[in-house]
Amino acid sequence: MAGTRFTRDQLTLVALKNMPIVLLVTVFVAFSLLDHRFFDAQTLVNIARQASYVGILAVGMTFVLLTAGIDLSVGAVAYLSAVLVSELLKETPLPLFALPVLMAGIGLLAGLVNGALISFARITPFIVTLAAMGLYRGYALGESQSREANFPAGITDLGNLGIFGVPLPIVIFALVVIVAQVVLSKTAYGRQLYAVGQDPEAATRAGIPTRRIIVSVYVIGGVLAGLAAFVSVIQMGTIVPSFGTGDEFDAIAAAVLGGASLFGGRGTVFPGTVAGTLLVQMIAVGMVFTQVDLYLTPMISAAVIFAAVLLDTARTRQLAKISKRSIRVEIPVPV
Amino acid sequence: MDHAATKPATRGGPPAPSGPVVSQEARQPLWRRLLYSDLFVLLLTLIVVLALLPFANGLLSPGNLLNVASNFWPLLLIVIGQTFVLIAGGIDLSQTAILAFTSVFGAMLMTTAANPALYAKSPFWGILFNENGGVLGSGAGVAVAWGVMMALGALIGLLNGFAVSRVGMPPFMVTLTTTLFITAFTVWSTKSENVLNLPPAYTALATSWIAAPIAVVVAVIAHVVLSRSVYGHWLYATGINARTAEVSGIPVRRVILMAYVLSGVFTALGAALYTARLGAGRPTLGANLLMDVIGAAVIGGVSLMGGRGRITGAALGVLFFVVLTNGLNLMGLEFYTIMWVKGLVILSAVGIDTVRSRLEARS
Amino acid sequence: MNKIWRVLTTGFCLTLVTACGSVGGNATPSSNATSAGGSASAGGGLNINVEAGSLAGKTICFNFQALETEFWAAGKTAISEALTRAGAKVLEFNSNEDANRQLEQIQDCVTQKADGIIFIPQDGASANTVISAANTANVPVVAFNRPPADESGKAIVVVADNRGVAKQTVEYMVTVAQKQMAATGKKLQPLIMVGDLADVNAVDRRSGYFDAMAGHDDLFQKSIEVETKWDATTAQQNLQSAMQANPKVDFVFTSSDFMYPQIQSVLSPLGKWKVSGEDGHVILGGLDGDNRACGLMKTKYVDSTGVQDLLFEAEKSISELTAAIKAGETAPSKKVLDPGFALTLANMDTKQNDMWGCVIEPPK
Amino acid sequence: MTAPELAPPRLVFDGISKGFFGVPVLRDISFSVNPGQVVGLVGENGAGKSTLMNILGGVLTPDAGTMRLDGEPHAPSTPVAAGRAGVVFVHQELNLFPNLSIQDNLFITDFPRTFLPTFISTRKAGQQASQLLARVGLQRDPRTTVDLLSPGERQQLEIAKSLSGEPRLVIFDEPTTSLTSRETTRLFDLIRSLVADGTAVIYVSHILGDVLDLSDHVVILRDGALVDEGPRQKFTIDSMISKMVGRDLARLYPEKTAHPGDEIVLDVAGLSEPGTIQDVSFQVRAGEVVGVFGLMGAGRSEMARIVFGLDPHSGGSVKVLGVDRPKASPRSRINAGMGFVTEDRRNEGLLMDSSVTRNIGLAVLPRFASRLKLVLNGPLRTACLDAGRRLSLKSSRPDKQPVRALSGGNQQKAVIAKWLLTQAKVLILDEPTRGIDVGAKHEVYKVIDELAASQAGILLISSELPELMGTCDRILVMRRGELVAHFSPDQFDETAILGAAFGQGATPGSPSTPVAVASGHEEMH
Repeated sequence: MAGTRFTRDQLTLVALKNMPIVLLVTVFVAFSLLDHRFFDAQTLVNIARQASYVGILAVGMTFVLLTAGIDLSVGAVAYLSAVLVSELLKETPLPLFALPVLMAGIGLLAGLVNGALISFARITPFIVTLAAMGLYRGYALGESQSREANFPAGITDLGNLGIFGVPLPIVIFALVVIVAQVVLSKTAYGRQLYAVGQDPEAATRAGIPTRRIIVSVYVIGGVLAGLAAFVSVIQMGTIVPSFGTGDEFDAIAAAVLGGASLFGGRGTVFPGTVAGTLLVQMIAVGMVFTQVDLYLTPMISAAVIFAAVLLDTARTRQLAKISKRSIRVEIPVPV
Repeated sequence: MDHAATKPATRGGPPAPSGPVVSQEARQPLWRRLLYSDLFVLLLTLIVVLALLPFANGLLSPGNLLNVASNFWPLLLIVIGQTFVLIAGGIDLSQTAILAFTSVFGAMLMTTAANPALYAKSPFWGILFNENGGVLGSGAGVAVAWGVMMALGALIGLLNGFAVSRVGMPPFMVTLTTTLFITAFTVWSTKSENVLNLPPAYTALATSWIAAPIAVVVAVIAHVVLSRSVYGHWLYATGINARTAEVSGIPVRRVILMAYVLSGVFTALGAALYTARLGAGRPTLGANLLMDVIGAAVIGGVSLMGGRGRITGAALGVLFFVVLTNGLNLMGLEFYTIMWVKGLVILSAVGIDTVRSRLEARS
Repeated sequence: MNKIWRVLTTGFCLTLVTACGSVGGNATPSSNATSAGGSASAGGGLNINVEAGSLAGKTICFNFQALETEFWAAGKTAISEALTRAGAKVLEFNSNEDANRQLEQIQDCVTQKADGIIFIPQDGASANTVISAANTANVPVVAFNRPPADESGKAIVVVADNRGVAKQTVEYMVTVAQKQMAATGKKLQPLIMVGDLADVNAVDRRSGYFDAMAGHDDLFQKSIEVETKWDATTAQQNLQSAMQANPKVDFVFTSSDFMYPQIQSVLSPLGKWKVSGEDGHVILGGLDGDNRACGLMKTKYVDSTGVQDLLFEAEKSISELTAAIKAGETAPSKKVLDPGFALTLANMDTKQNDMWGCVIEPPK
Repeated sequence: MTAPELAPPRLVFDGISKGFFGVPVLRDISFSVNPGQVVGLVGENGAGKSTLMNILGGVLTPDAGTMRLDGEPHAPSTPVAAGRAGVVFVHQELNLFPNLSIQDNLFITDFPRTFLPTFISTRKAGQQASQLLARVGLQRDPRTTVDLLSPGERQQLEIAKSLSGEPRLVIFDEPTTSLTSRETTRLFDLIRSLVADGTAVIYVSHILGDVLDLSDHVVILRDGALVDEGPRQKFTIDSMISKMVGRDLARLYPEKTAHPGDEIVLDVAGLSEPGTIQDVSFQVRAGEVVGVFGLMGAGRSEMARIVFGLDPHSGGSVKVLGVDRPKASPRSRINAGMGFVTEDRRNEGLLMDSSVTRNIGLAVLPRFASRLKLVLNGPLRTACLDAGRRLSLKSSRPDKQPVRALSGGNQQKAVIAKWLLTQAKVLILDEPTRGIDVGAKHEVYKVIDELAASQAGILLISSELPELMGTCDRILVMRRGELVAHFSPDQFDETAILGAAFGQGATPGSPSTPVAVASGHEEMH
């Protein structure tokens, strides 16, 4: 009897493991029923395009969360990189491809500072990145005199530029996701990242370069923040002084919705974080379609996200139950 | 010999001495005890004051100390609330929402007159308040209104606590979503308007010295509860290792639930003070206060991993934050300069603190 | 023992703060003038006539609640630059959209024995509190651009009529719409980009919009409302979705001019970013009257924009304050209303030089 | 299988000394291990075993003395270095990452790569993993995440990990603590096959029967000095014990002073929870010590957790002192007079970083509180210290010292002291002597007897059959969540009890299983 239960559990396991996607589909169907116009490939394209900015931030955040860290400075870093590059553009014209490189570069430096303070000075990530947030945004606002940061008029064409019909922001987002997921699942670094997040001491004992890995995740977070800024710039054309404020929370929410744990060691970029990001964005878009009273919109979306977290909790519990049970069954050893 | 302890066991708590324990019966010199006590943060505060003194006009002028005080008390109350939740191993992001929520509804109940042109569209018009003000508009009502505000705070705390302790949802997400919801609900409840005409008996709070005693009394009670009461012991145990706590017969769920409720109540108290000072119930009250709250708590030695922290420390953390902000304001710097300087100072403060605790661990 | 000691000392230093505070009253005279007028050049040539040196030796507090749009940024630089030219020592504060922080900062000002305060209220209610704080400290105060909720406090109030200006602007757009309907015979699909519902200005502008649209059901479908939270990203994303849901939209009002780049980035790929008169042109209108709006009207992309007369407001604020200080008034009370106006493609030629956005040099 | 004397020996310790804070922990240790030889290393905790092995494994460096590996000087600076030299350490605390798959855990530091060295070859990893798993006889898909494995399986995985790099010398530190007896047998077979291939093995354990059963050569440490060594034949359990503790410990199991009364303190009837336990019924009388035996996964601990109200149950009742709380929770059980020493000391028994007194007082705070619910620290402290003293718990500064810094034995005493304070009338102990040394074990047995003598009913869960037979008045046997047998002292017989645990005839693998374990313990009586 144990055997049969085990296989059934296996099935439930598969279903539960893919919960984020299940959720995504459910919400999409729900909105499609509420408003037929929603049921349209273009909607998905828009959702993906609009999710690309926060999505890229969230991918970086996933790396950080995997090490049980947190990065509150990503929004500020994104703004900083955008502002500095636009300032630079005032002085010297730059080739387009240089923009993302420069922004990512600035993000890299910012992330390096965070990482070094956290990993080597061993200060709590929360405080380091909180302070860094003020540091970077303050400096950036000083640079921009808190005016809009402008970019060459044509830049938004990039945002609408399609590669085989797929808008550039989505392409960049997709590339980031693919690379990130491959790194996490197919490289030693990626696997060791999970190990560090689970138990740093044990990781160090096993000979994993824990500290370097911790620095690296904040660097990755910074680089992706810079890249995200670029994605935003090509869609919006200008960067307002409020750009990026509070986005760190959206990123964290997306990652956690996707199953990442704030205590480290658990989470995936795909499907996890991607699903989480798309879910949040889909709700936002759905609200616009259904034209709910603007006062109620945020309440409803909050409620939906809450429900999603609730489901996810139930799922994790179910998973735990199943694994627990499989321990209790003594597996006979065929000889 | 137990080197590797698994995650839940190592949460919070002082770093364990490695190897055999060398019992240090010798009493430490005063400077040492100062260095290793919560008062260290006070030391940092003094350093900041001395550093800013030459540049900040009238930093120590009575008038300014008055400001610092009036900024200090409400924030203190809120941070105390957060401290309870942090010790339990959680986090309460919804405090900002609770501030606005209680502020608006308290004001609705207390207001002495409301202009129909502004408020008639409010869903609570005619229910909680009307042309002639709120249902508790009379002088005696003020006290009741206070009670109601705290009850509302407790209610939201209950909601958070239930989701976290019973349903087992991650505190961060729970309180994040409740924040989104409550904030939206609050704005909707007045259709964006601020609620004015609060009874003078109430707004008098802002100028009178009632604020100080209230906060001090609350702080002292909170301190006693944490350090001496059964609940306090239970709270720390739960924060350090909930499983051990449960096996030892501690009602872990109720303890956690209570922490969130308390956070709600204390926040409501803070809201009451802020509201009195601003003379209006505001749907956007304290919208970006959260970072100050958690920052102050952490600088005050409260651990985000749970099981560690004291009211004394938290209070000093608040003092540090308030003095720093006030000092930088007085320097007449451009606001963005203030932003990054503040960031820098906090960073170095915590940096020093980290070095300090590592020294402590070594000795 | 150690613990008790700790508690006592903490309690002591807490009460100390209070005790010293309760002495209250006269502060030490402020010394060493650290001027923070800064960035005078960034004013962008928005020159306000002030009598040089008219405020020599005076300390003026300038508190603004945010700098997130061109309007606020230009206003801030213009005023602090003008004040500096008048010889005043300027203390700048940014309350960063936090009424509570604004109050704290104003009190910090008073502490420093400021001779006058100019502040941009977070909203009506907090304006009251700040004004009464200034009154009790006997410092003349100017409320810039946002009215206090009531007349209880004494202050120089320089405000624009958001609702009215929005109404004027949309009314012009309606006339354009009527022409179009006459030509095509088809009802128009209007859309409004709403600001942050927690901001009274946003709400006023929204009301102004609906005032103007009222009674034109024959002309319009039901208005589509798009939330922006005063955030460019949100604005762009929600507009994009809205346009996909309602491709027919041909009438757009934005609650602030700063969102035009986002509007353009959404409309142009849909082939709806056309100049007035051109086929497929979306009737466009906004509010603020900033530099970009000016440019877009000159190129006829935008039909009409509501202008708050920044020049006028800034000039009045300073001159009135200077007068009060000269006269030694500690609690001047006066209301200066900036009627504002709608700059439309119709009245461009005559009125454009009254629009600050057309006067200041464009931000690089 | 005595190994042929090959020169040079695989490993030579030459005058190794080490001290912490000036306190000598190892004094001039010298002995050697030959290829194909199992050396059993025994001694009480604090005797220096772990320190010596940590030096060998590159965790610590000696103050004096040298090591030679196959004639070459061996001075590893890190565990990784030691591993490269072919010396691998199977730790007592598992160094596995439960969130990762079996194969990730096996190769976490050196994954097999694809033709592009940047990327892991999951395929190769899988193959190599299954080979290693086959060697340790772990029947699991290499892609299974570790948190789905039972403690025993994890231990096996840990061992497989150590084999991945064809080691020259393997150190086993208490490898059997969490293994079922079948898994233990499999481990022993594995070790024998290792030495057969010429690998040298150092086997550290407190289960002396196993040591004698397995080793060719035995080394005994006490207080950091080598007190005796020699071929296995030279020793008996008792001689080893007396050498280890330095005094003659008459018997490992103290004389029973307690006698069962007739009052029924615990009455479990038809207790069931689907997927966990089936219709479990038994009674415990005041002053009675009832043992529960069973294989890993037989549902013993689960049963205990349910009885204590930690886990829910769908059917049946639990009466403590005659009263049944319908809504069971640890709290209600404790109030009813029950106590529970869990299997997992670190995560469920103690607040590792809190002081000894804090831990002991944890369960009785309400009783030591004023009307205002303020804790009366004075009385509480004295009570805690008394309880500690009753169990002769050793701690330098009970108010300051975190329990983490105590020895395993003293930690266990702290847990038990907690239940002394609650004056528990029913005490459930789940593997109370796991991983603690002989001396401490002896004291725990004494405590159990004292508690029983004070008319408390004891439910003792253990995987060490001799321990149960040495201390219990009755032994219950569980299998697959059911209570399958019941032995009274006159029926105590290892083979019979093990048979019941495996299920008659259903004993797979080598029939030698019960015998092997039994023979290990015969000498104890």
